[in-house]
Amino acid sequence: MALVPRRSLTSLGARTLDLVDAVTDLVRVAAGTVSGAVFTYWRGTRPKGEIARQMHAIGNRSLLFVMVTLGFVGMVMVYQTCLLTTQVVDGRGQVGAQFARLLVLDVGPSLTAMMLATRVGAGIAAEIGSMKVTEQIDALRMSAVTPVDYLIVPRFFACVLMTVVLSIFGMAASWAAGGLTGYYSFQINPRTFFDLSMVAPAHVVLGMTKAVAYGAAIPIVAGWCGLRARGSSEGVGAATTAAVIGSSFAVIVLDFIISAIGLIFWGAGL
Amino acid sequence: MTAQRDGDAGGGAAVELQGVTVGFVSRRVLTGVTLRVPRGGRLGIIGPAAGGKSVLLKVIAGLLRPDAGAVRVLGHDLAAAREREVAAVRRRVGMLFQNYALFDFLSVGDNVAFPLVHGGAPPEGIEARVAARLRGVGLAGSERKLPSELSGGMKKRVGIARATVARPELALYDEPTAGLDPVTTSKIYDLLRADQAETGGTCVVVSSDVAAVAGFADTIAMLHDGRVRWVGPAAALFDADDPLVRSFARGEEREGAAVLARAVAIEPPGAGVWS
Amino acid sequence: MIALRGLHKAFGGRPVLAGVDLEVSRGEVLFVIGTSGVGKSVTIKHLVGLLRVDAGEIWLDGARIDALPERAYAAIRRRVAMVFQSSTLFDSMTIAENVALPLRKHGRLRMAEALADARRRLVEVGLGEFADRWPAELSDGMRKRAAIARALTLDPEVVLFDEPTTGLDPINARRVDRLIRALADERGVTAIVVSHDLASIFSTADRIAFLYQGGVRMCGTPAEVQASADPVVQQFITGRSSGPMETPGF
Amino acid sequence: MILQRTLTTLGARSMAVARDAGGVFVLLLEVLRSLVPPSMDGRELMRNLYKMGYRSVPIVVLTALFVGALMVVQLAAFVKQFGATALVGWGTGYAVFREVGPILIGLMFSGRVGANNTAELATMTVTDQIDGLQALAIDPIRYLVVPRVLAMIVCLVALTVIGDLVALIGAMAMSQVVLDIHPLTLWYSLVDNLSTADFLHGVYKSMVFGAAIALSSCYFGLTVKGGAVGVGRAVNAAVVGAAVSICFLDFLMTYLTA
Repeated sequence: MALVPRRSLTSLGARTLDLVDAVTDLVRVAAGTVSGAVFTYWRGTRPKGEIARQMHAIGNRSLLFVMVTLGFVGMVMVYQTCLLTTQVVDGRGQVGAQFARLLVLDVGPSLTAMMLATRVGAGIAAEIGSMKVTEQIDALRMSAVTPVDYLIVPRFFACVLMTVVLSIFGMAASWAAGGLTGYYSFQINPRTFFDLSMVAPAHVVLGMTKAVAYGAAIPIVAGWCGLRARGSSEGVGAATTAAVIGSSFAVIVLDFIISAIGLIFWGAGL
Repeated sequence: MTAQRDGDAGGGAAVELQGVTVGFVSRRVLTGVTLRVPRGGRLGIIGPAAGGKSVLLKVIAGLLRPDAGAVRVLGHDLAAAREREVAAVRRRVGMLFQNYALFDFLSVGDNVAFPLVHGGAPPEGIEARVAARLRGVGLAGSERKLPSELSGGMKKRVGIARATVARPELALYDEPTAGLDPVTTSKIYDLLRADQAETGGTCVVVSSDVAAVAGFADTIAMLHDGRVRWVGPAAALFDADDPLVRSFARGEEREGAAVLARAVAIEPPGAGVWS
Repeated sequence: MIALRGLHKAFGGRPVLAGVDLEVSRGEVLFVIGTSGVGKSVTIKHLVGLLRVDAGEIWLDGARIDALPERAYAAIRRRVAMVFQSSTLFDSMTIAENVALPLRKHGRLRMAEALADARRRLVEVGLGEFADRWPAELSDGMRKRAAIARALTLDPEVVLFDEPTTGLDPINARRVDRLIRALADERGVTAIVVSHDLASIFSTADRIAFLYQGGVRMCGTPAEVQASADPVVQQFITGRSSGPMETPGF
Repeated sequence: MILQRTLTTLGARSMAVARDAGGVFVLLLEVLRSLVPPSMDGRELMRNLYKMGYRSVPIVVLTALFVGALMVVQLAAFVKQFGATALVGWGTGYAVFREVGPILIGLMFSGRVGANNTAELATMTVTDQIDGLQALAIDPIRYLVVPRVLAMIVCLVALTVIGDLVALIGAMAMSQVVLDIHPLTLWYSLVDNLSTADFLHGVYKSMVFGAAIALSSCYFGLTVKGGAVGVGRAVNAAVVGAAVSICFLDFLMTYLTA
């Protein structure tokens, strides 16, 4: 009689425990990564040039992807805005400056990071996850090596740096594509379009803060998902999916939080 | 002579397990396992699939902590030790994983050198030791290859080379011959025997190939349902008093069916955080 | 019934099969044996069109089948079933649903009928009480038997087994052996079994083909193989580590 | 020298991209051909609808809520500066319905469902389950791919509609808090300035995105090579392919329908 509620209670309890366990793990990975990066980085015996290799894997191999997608988004945004502004009053002169502001403040870093969350997040989780299920993580521990230090910390450094760099490239691609769209479809003079007068230093600071935060979040979330992979190859697939969703979601939440903080501190000055 | 090394009070035992119990979420994997392996001994662990053999090996390696019971390995209590102390013990233990667990981003040479590099060995001697070890397993000169270029039997031997390069006092082998043909199987066991003769260390082998492991080990333990069902000299295995053990070893159906009449519950796949 | 003539197959320029000739008659249990990586699985995958020959001929009941288009293989695959090394049960279905799938797709049965039929077939392989479990919940031996039950649903004339006992403990291995033997003896099914498990080879085979260095080194009854004077064959069947045999993995 | 090497790399990479794009196109043709006598495994379709649609609702709702609120945060400084409170609803609605909603929900869907689907199919491929299907004389395209493509299109459209509405709720809540604009003001600004066509534009987009995600994820799942590592690589390629095609198709559709 009391079987059903008890069963659902047990399953609820088990789920809560799982969640608590997962969150504890995330905190542990994040703390391990940050402390490994700040305090003990130079003590480890990591293979030489590991950070450079990760920077290549994360940066160079995402460059084309980021520039293409951001370029298309730039085209679409400028196209839409021009359509709108020409409908009401002719505000085409303002479009470029507004676009630059939005690009620096939000769209550049956030969209770049969304793209990196899919590509880099998936890559890191797949790599670490497949190491987990093939017991390579245990093999590391057998040699008294800490997996977080050995695997996540170099990716952390590389990803923070590369997210900032790729954001800048992405912004440039987006801006250029937007300018071309404006010129060919709406006859906006490039000199009018490429106008930085509405970009304040505060915008740059805020945008770059976002890039750094995203760059830090992606490897931590993805590495955490990879280390939690269980079972066989399907476990790796699940970890990869979780990493893509988790790091994309982390990007959106961080964007919201940092934007809100910016709004509170700078207010209408933004 | 070797028994008192490193404050070893275990009376010459390399591994001593006392009432070890391990449970995952809702399922007991090991229940009250008590085992003792003397230094220089060769223990073979057999038993039906998912009977807890690999988990037991990971407990001995200090990769898993038991929920209850005492684990003394090379004189250290691993169940109570802090992670740093366990890591120090692990440096004296070598392990071959079931699917080799070679680092696929490192070359064969770097894989074998890994325990030396991270075990604080002087860098100048490493290259020579790796070359010597690879020669020992019959893979001389393949330092620069990547694991993905090797066949299963070769990967196994690289795994053995990596597990034994630091001359561990305790070597753990998880299914060293699974899926290999009979000739390759006996070549692998020849290799393990030669290694042990050279280092005088202790060996623990988990295998489902009962006949082959019985030919290698001096003592056999059978795990069934997470408990030690039988321990004895390898020679006595096929005539054990316990009918279940005997028929399992011989592959007879009648009593052995009891071993199988038990489904193994594993967590449902894909239960991730976000799904 | 089945004939392979001069089968050649290379992967990435590396020849694996270099002229395999093999004949199998109806109702026979033929074991294809040899070291790991010698091309045993490759050989049988050709029979159901999962791999295509580089050169050579494959005949099934007097019809040549190696050059058929992909669509035409559907008819052959209903007559020739295959049990893979990893049991290839679909993770997203229960055991009974797995077995019911081919019945539903080809037998045009309704779900309920197909499931009932599937349960009956699972009882035959001793898995009656596990019909509603997920594949991940079963042991390797059980999965293997469920995969065999699924392969048998379309009542094939030929069943190909790829290492059916590898990774199984002795009891499960002998169970699978008996199942194969029973198929041949009671239903007249032809079985081609790839294996290097000595115990099952000699307890189950009618005939044994020993594959070595891309060709069939020897083919004969278990007694003939055991009596063979060929040192390579002798080394393999005794499992000695020293001898003339070249093991590519070692 | 460097130029030559760059050109070679670029050439090789464009060849790979062209091959994958061609593969996806061939898969599309095969799917269409499989629809000619319209037969489909109903159970597989229902299973996928449940798994892809129903189970994605929480993450889509969360994302949309944040995105709606974020749109307002972005606009806030601007609105305060010019006092253009009447335009918040219009600006948010226009952006969410036509662009941000379909794109972001599409990307999320690709991350959760597309990636999961690639992983599932890739696992089936590397564990020989696809060979197993063929050995049972069952056509993998008809049995596995067709129901998935259909399910993904239906699910993404439904999720985009849900997401649009939730994003508006997020925007309303945020503008009440930050800008002190009453939700109804926002609502009127929206219905006065936007037409059904704006809403439908996003729905059409999500339909196309759904097909693109489905084809990309099935293609990379079925063509995987090389064990567990290969599965990871396939998932990676599938989400990247889906993201690029979403941005590209978005551009095309915006441009063509203008």
